Amino acid sequence: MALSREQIAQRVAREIQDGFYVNLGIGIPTLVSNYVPEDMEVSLHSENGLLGMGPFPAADEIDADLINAGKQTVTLNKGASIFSSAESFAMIRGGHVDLTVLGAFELDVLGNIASYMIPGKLIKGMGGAMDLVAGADNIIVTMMHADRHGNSKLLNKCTLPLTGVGCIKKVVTDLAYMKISEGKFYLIERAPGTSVDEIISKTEGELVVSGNIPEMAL
Amino acid sequence: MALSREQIAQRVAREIQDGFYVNLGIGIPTLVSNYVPEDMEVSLHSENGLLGMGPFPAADEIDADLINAGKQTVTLNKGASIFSSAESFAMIRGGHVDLTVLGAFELDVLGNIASYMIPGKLIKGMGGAMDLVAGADNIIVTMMHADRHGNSKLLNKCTLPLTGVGCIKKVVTDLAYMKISEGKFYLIERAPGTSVDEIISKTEGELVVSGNIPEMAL
Amino acid sequence: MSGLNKLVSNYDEALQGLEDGMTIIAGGFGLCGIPENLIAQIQKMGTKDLTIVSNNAGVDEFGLGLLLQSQQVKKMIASYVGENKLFEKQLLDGILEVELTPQGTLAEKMRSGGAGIPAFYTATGYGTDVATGKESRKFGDKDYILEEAIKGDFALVKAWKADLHGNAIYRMTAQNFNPMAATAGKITVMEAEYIVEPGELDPAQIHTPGIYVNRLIQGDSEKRIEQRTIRQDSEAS
Amino acid sequence: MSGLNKLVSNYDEALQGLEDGMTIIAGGFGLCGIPENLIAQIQKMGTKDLTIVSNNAGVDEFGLGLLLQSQQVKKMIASYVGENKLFEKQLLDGILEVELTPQGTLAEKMRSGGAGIPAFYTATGYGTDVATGKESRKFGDKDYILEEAIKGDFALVKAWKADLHGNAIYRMTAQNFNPMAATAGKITVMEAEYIVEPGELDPAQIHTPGIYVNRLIQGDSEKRIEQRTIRQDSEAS
Repeated sequence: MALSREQIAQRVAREIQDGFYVNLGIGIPTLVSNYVPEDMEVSLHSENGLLGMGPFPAADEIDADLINAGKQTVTLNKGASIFSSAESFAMIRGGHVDLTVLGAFELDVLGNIASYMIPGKLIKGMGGAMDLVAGADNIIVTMMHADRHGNSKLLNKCTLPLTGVGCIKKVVTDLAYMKISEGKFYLIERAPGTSVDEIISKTEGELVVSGNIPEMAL
Repeated sequence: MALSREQIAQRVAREIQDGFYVNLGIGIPTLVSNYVPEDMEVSLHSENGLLGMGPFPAADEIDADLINAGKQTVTLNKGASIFSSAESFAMIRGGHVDLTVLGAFELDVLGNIASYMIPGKLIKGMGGAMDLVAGADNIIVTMMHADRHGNSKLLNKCTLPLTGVGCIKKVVTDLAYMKISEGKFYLIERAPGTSVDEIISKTEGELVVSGNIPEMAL
Repeated sequence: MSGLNKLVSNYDEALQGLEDGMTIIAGGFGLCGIPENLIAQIQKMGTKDLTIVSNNAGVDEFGLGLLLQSQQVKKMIASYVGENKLFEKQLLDGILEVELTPQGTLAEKMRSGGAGIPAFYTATGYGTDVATGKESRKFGDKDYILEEAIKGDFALVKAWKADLHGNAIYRMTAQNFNPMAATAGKITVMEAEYIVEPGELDPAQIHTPGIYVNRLIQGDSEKRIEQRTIRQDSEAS
Repeated sequence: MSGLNKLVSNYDEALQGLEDGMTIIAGGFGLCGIPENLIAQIQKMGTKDLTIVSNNAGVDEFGLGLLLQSQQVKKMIASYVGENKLFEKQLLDGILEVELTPQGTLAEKMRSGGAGIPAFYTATGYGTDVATGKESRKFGDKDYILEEAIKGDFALVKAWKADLHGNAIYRMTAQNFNPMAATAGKITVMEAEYIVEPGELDPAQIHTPGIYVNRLIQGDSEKRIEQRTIRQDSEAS
């Protein structure tokens, strides 16, 4: 059975290590913060200039001057710091963020990612996504394995405008956890109850299935 | 009669305007701060990361953490700000400092300046001088017109390693105030009691003397 | 205005010299930390054909969205404009031009503009549409593209506390693009919620030194919230 | 050390992994804001053939001068080394190599190293010996040279107050090169005069966010003064 959005976040959360500085994109990535193991301490980075982002505020704590990159009102954890956008992206571009999680429309076997624009639809802009994929070493992409019609989003070659080139090595979809290297997808884990055959059928790009593929532990 | 160091500083101070941010180099330039007109408010920039530098401290005010670019203990004026070296040179390089005053060994008709190194002598380094001459629009050089032996320091072509190329337009020496443009020195004022002939004889580079050259008002 | 005192007495004076066709760099992220009173003044002035450099374009009826409403903007340089429906319409109608710029590159372009760095290399955007027409180069084994600095005829920023010399502190994440924007204007205008005497702010805690600020004006802020999110009771325990 | 807590218990641990031939970036200007205890620890360790990147080289018997005394430095990248006589001697004897770098360029090279900018253009040094072997290019009508970023195996900085996560505030002009140095080390080690609990420092007033800091240690500072200058009584009125 395909993973829910929460389960995708849960699987991603298992990649977090104690002491990590983590940037979570909008959507499923945001949910990852709910599944950080209780015995670990992590610091959430928000690219508008905030490290140590806390949970949403109580109604009487709301502060218009304290928002995250999704423009949502947030709070500060102890040990938080606030800084300029230039400093924030110095952290990202300089590789200081330990883990970046973001969504995508398409991914291909070369690690190219398309995530910010669908031609013909509204132009919204890339925000910080291009900086994040170019600057981070450790990126996990979360996305649906295929669209509503069953068309794979894990391709030989992205068809949409790219956000970054050759920068993605890990992806968690609703069906699988895969790695990308040397121009191939490698199937590492499958969603509980999802068959390897289904994953193969929904992966357009070359997929390496080696040995017995375990189910994800969630 | 040749100007004293204090008189050179006095003449330079007349170039200051109300509200200027000013960077004063070590030596004669430092003395300029003593001659800022009382009815003007200026802010002194020190390139180690300080704007609004005050006078030297009283003995009981000395603070090892509060120094200027000459490593001297200083104080803060009201409205001072302290920042990193990167920010400090962003101000310099970005042309935000209104007036820069610095010394030189040699100057030439092309506005080239040599001020940091005499080959064969101890290598000290350029400190912030190269950044200052390259970044500032409004620079006044203070220097002796000639060396002890009467050899001109205002040359057709600098002989020492350059600090900057084509960046100097004004110089106050012990004998004259001159401007530099289009490959020539222009004599603007002479030190009180100094003859135009003496200035001509001590200026190696092409010197334009046009009309009656007034004595400096000090 | 005399000496280091940057205070001006009204908004007309604050934006004196702003002309049709000029480039304006504005601080703010979403609606947070935007110079909202200065933007409103531009609408009042009716200045046309502006190029606006700002991370976002406001919302339809607030912030820079006001200047879209009154069709004062010719070109927008931004990283994300998705909150503004008018933007889409004007783009499709050919009234508006847009240059999408990655957020970190935009921040660095502003900083470089203020810091006398004409251009820098960044990996951001390499191999994407952003790289079109730009030089690319390898340093080590990684590919980078050359990005040039941005400077504005005017830079408009919003501070929390500023002293009369223009030394300023931003509040919380209202800092965002403001410190870089402040450095990148030929004329930098700052609106501040509180204006204090020189000496009242800690010199070591200034976000924007006054040297970057040409004009200072007091501005009460409405501070709209774009995404009001609160914790559920169950989570608030 | 667990979670975001960067505190180490002793100086051996603070510099664990420092090896012969490594590059060290150090904060400080003259003797102001130098990581004096970490430097003393390097002398104690006897690590050799170091490349040191620092604005100055200390004085003969303090700061980085200690490492010259014990001949641990192979190469010095600095803007001004005029306070150190031993420096001159070792240079003439061929024991030491020096790469003189303009002060602003040095600061920007460190910042770039930390910020993932591999190279930038600056007018500083164009047409001088500093430009030798470097690309030059015109932007507009001005000439610039290309300068590359610097990164260190270690970066050593000195803070005033730091919390356990490494969020730090520098005191007065002891800030200088420390914020940039802190970003540019593969391993950044911070000595702080005061170490406090997370939450005790104002989040909007942090000079160096803890993300840049790998190890934190308490260090009492002697804080020598290079040029003790005082106001004459006549001026003090």
